[in-house]
Amino acid sequence: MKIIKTLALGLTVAAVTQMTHAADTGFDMQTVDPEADRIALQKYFKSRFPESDIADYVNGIYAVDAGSREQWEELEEFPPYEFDVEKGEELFNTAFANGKGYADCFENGGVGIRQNFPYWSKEEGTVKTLEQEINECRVSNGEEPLKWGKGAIAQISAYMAWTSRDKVFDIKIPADDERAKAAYLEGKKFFYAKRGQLNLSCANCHVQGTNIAIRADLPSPQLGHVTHFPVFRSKWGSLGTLHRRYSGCHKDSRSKPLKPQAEEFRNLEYFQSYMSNGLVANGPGSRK
Amino acid sequence: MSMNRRSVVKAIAAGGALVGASVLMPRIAMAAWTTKAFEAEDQATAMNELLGGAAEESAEVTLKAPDIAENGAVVPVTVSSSMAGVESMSIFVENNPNPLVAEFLIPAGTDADVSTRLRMGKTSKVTAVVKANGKLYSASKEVKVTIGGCGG
Amino acid sequence: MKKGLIIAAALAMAPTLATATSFQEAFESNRAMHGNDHVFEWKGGKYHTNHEEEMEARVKATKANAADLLAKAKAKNAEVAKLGFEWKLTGDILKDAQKAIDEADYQKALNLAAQAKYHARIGIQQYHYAQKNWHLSVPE
Amino acid sequence: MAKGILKVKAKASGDKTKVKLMAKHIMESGQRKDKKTGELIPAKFLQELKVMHGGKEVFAANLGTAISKNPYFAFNFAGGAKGDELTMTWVENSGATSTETAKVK
Repeated sequence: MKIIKTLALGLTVAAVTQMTHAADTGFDMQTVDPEADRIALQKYFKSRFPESDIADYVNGIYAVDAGSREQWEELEEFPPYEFDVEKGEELFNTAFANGKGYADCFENGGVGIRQNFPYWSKEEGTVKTLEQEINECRVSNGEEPLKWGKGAIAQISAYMAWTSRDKVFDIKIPADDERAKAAYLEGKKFFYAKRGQLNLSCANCHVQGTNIAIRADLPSPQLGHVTHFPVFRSKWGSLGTLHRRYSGCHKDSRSKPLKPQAEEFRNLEYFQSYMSNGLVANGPGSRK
Repeated sequence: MSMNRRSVVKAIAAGGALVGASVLMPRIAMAAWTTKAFEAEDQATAMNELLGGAAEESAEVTLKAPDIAENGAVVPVTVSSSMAGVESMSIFVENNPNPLVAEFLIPAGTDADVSTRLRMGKTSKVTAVVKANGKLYSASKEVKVTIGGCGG
Repeated sequence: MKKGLIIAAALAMAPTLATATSFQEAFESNRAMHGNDHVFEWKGGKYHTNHEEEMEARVKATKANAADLLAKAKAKNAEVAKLGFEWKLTGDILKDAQKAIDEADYQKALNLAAQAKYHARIGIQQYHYAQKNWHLSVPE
Repeated sequence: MAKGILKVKAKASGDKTKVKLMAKHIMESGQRKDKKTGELIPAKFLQELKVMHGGKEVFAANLGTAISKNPYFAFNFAGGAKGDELTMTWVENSGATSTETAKVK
């Protein structure tokens, strides 16, 4: 415990010396610059893992760890999520009781649009995620909302991601609405804030801790984090949404997880997705 | 490799509860599932029950498996052999409760090259046994199964 | 003489240990090394290594006292939950404390309530620390 | 035909057909306990699988409970052409069985 503390202290001190360099990426509404953040993150990973191609970060940890990549490639020979994509397609195309369907709720009939989520809704003054809109589509057509973490919502989301493969993420932060930038900043802050009994931030494991074993797990890089969701995790033995993973990660730091689709999580998704701009959507994915 | 009594009884009991003969038919047509081998709790017994003996190590048997399994629930494994006349290929995980994982029957014309995914409860030696021209050859590899830190 | 040496050593190791001279650091390192109920010296004064909640639990083990500390712990946890920094195990510890009260094991209830209250207090500290310092972990 | 549990990717290339198949099946090992009741969940797993092409057996497997959930197999056999039909028969330890078909691509 003591050692951990001392280490943490050392890191903090080290971080202070970095602050002058890092300050230009912005920590408040006056200075925050999402595009500078995105470029800085890519540079960070390029210098940490010079061998890895930036475009390959859509494959998470497998972009930087050859040993696990080989097993993952074996899994991808016949990915475990295929049944779910099939089921998702069927659900997506099943009409509601009122005769309408998911295709009526989304742009382009819901096909090939995953890379545009989440987005800032000026009307509602909040970040909207794909899963959120899937459920809103149901409710506005008189259907019960689905549970957020797994099952049908993950399958529908997986099918929609499948139809969007190789489309480039292009998350926008509208300049004419300060609240959008504020949401981004909140997400960034969430990512870097230490919390829980283990006193860990997302960044501790997924920026500084990338590819450094936590017992037997290798944390994935933050760059490209959201591109491949929903994900079939061997650990779960099933498909799960991004917010299910957020809850799990949150628990791992011994925090009480927030509810899926909580504003904090949506802001976090907004920040993380912006960081993945320029990378392609490649969901659903399979992970350990 | 005849069907032993217990599995016949089981098949009849199960088949009877369903559609009877039509369910039973393909079962008999297939190579028997050897209960004694699959239920054996040590590898030597399992191997003996399934293949009637022990295997000798051979460089002509290739077992591809990870050094460290990402997840013990899904360990990708490929068994292949350059030998001619391969009749079957079997996989054993020594430290599993029942070491015999699977037996693949290789008819003439099919490559002696099969991939699958298996479960490992803990770190163990994994052994592939190839039966060719009535003889048994093997290759083994230790696969580590570790406990992850990210349970959520 | 001895003191001088320690200071020299601390200076030599600066800046890593520079902040270790605060009371908080002195407290934490003594707590980590010796556990609770240890007395240490800091800038001429004598201090013990107990958390404030542990002191709060040192009252007569009665139902009223246990219920009182549990109520305080719950209030503190509600406060940290509102900030979004509640810890994972605190809710269960609070439940266990209530169970101990129901089973008339008031000392156990006091100890559990104290632990939960401590978790909540540190969670709140974490929140305030994060507000001020989150940007320190942003890499260059 | 009732929807099967097998998903098959069979591709003819050169003088061979490459087959990858996956079965949607829990492969319950019989060694897991129900989290709520604490009782063992009875084993339920695929025991046998056979693949036929043009009346000839091209692959057969006898399986135990250590095959992963959603069992996966990949193999190659000589011959086969685009449009050919593969016939797969599986048997569960419960005695349940079914035959499904898939086309070579």
